[in-house]
Amino acid sequence: MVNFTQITVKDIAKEVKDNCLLGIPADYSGVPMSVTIEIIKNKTKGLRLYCLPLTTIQGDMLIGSGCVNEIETAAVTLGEYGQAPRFQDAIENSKINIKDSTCPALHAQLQATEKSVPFMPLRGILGSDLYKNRNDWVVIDNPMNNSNTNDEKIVILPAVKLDILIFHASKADINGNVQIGRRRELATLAHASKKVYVTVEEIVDEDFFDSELKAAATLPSLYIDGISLAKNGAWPCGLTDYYDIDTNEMSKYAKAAKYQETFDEYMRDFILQNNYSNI
Amino acid sequence: MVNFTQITVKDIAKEVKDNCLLGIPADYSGVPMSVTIEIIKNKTKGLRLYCLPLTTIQGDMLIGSGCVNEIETAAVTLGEYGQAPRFQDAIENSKINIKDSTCPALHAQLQATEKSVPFMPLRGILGSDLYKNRNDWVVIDNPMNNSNTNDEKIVILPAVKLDILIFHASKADINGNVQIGRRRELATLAHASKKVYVTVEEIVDEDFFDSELKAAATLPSLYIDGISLAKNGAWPCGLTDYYDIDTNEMSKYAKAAKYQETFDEYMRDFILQNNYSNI
Amino acid sequence: MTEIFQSEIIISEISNLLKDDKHVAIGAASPIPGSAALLAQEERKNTNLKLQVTILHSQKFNNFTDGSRELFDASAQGRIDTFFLGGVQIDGQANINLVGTGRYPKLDKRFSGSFGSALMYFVVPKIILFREEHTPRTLVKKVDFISAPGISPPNIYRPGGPKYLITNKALFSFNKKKKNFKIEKINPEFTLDEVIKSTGFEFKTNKNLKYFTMPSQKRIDVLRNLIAPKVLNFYPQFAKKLWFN
Amino acid sequence: MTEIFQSEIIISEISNLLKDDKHVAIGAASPIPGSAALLAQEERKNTNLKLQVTILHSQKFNNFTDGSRELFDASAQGRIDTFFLGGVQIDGQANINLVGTGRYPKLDKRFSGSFGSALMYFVVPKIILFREEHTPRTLVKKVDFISAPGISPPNIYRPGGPKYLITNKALFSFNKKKKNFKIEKINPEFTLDEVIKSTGFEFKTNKNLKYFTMPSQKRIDVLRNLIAPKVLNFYPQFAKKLWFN
Repeated sequence: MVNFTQITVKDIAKEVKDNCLLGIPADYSGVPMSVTIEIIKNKTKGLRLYCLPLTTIQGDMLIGSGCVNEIETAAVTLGEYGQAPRFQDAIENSKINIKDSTCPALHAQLQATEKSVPFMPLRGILGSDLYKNRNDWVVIDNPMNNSNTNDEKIVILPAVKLDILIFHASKADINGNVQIGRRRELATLAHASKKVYVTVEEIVDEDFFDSELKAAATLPSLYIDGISLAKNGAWPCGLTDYYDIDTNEMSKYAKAAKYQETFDEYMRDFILQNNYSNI
Repeated sequence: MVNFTQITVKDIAKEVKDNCLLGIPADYSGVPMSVTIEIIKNKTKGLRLYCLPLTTIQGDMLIGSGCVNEIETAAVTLGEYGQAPRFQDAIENSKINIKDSTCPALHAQLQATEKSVPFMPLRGILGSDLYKNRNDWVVIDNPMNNSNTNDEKIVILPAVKLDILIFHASKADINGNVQIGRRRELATLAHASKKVYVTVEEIVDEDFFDSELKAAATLPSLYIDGISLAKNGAWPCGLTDYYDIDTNEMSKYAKAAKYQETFDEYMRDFILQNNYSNI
Repeated sequence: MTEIFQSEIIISEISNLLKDDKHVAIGAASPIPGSAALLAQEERKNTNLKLQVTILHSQKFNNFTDGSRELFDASAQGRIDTFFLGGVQIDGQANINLVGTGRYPKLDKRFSGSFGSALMYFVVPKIILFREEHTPRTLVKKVDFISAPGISPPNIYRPGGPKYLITNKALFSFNKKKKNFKIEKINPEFTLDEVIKSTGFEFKTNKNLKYFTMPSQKRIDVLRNLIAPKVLNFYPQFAKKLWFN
Repeated sequence: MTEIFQSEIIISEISNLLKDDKHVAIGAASPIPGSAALLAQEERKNTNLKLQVTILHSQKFNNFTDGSRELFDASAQGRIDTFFLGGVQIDGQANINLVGTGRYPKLDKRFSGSFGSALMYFVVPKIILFREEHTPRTLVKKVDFISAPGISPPNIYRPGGPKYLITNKALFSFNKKKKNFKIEKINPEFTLDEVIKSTGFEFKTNKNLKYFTMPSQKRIDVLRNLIAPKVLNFYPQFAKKLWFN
């Protein structure tokens, strides 16, 4: 029926090797929760998370489950459900390393890789303690004469290439193209990743490139290494046009994650009664 | 009927002031030919054309009509219809200045403005005579340690902000959002322009943001200063999903443009019997 | 007259600060600023000066189509007039701390992180600092960690910066040259002395000190009937607690 | 056997050069390379090694969705295996000139311009230089203007570069270390001496010099029946002249 080899959520989780640099989409970009559970079940270790630009429950769960060694992010939060407790605990007790960043820097570092240039300049940042704690960021004198700011100092950020990106999306077509809509940060993430895996709600019997409108909303298959069907694959996070965030489950998680013991208990249940099909 | 003030093609042409830096879309991005004719009728002078990344009949006509002082481009060509004769003549006889460039540099200079950074790095270019003739391009030592190339030299390009961008598109909605489909270079152009005017084939009675799919193909009204209806506004160039390039007219132009006299004659007719409505 | 909630008064005050704006953007976790912006938009609907409101966490009120970097790009281009930033701590030089308290990186109490503040604070002309809690714990002499600095030397590109700070007790303006806050309005439930005692930094007082303006019944009606249902869509927890419980 | 056109033989030869590729991209004004890539794609349709072909000037064969910069970004990312470049002049060190002849900037004869060559030539692993006209005017000792250099010093990032040069008279390979071309195949209508005389630069000859391979009848059928109609869509002038007149 489809012109590509469909894989499973478990197959995708197996591609997430210990110590790899894993791309993490924001809560609005399609959080691959079904794969996250499998990664946790695999007891994957030493992950380095690169968030574009933040993470919510996905990052907090991975951290609480001991899968994470380092995180580069502009924020970890449960949004309306409060702070991210396992993240807080991990930082306050030095269990993981953190590269504190700011949203546009996380974008720019991937855009550098997208263009295969070694660095990107970015304004702002100077005077922030973020800069003091990043030895991979460099300040230079603006070498251009086109600035109105005399003797301008500007930060340059290194290109970052991800080992692997996983995200959840609404639809794939029969040729393995994926609909991302306005979530164009997923294109930047994919362009900057060595491997890209996607879970989708459905695979539809058409080619998105047959319509100019649909083509415009598509991440082409040429950037994608594998696709798995995963109904409710973002749950308890939401997915545009499919389902809203599950407020009950999020409240339940936020409460449980306050302590490691109650988190562990929650995770045991969560893994057992998970809501995803097509694993 | 619409929630924005519709203007005319003549109104748009009046916004193109003598000596301004004008953004020129490629032949596949929606060439605003109806406005181009009005610019020529206005005898606008001293234009500096910034092509992303090339121009065909639009640039050649403007040059042949004496409207242009300088052009920054990766190419001027009539494609399958041969070289661009008025451009060739202008260069061979030093009638205009040229900043010879290469496609990715023209993109990167606008992306710098899009991010409000003073410059963008770009690989390649070194060893090319393009570099020798650009005193706005600078070579630096790569300040990052993340490159596998020892003592790497890299070119940095200045941010370029356009005074005005004009392009032709298929549809605007009632709130002045414009459908650009996959032609995302138009978004980069718009983000990097002080003023943006668009001609469209039709204005449709809907809001593109009511559909996630249509939203993904949209340039939002917040970047747009004025919209005019112009049926066949790209003619004799083509417009995706609307009409193909007019091969007869292009052949006729290519032949006429060989000499200034025959070009002038052609232009007199072209202006008189122009095929655009809603001027 | 119906009872007016504290949050509604602050929404109303913030709304007044947006009066000359063309485009206000609302970032993560900002239900009160979001409500204020939508209120201002609604009240200007039939005037010549329309207000564009972009709420990042909403589908409907987000007119960006270039992915999540567009907010930062558009702001850097100068297309956003007002943006809101909060802070675990805010100090007298308008430095903000979104990262945590204690000694970085092993903090006593870690918070979410700096979000886009380290660029937005530099490029958006009118940054409104908003923190409901007004205590010596939140408004401090010196922040423990600078997520984004309140002021910058002249060799740093900085068209933007702090203009106001609003809390549940007072509204301050920030003077870039003098590098200090001045109190402009006070919540009538507090005295100036109480505000001074709950503020960890020194600020300039104001001879013309005004009280927070009570929103008119008309404004409250607009807020509750037209704005609240919109807010429910993208800040459900907040809206339910304030208006729909 | 039906008459086989010169252009079809070159299409067939180019098609053979693409055999291990996964993704071939075709830029502006390249009908012969475009036809060759579509031919290779068709012939591999039922194998495990599918060929992706991106033709920029086509709607249907363009799978990019990030605007016209995506070709350059994807190439710089190493995702394009083969790209084609032409040249008003090509010299013995594989420097190419797309700008014009004479002394820049006031040239004797101006051509279109350098297009994306100044990046593509550096980053795409297999660049095939293609110029039908094989005369001392096109293949020169030294180009008048270097749009993109054939070789670069070690401190320049350069994973890509010239691999082949094909004309209507011969196929050459390029040796990056020795910085020279070697002839690999010759059009049977010409002698090696004739090729030497029509080439403005010195090249290495080849003991195993082969002739251009005549395409099989099957390949010609595929080309004329399946590929030609596709090409008509995006290179109408070329396709009409060759196949539909």
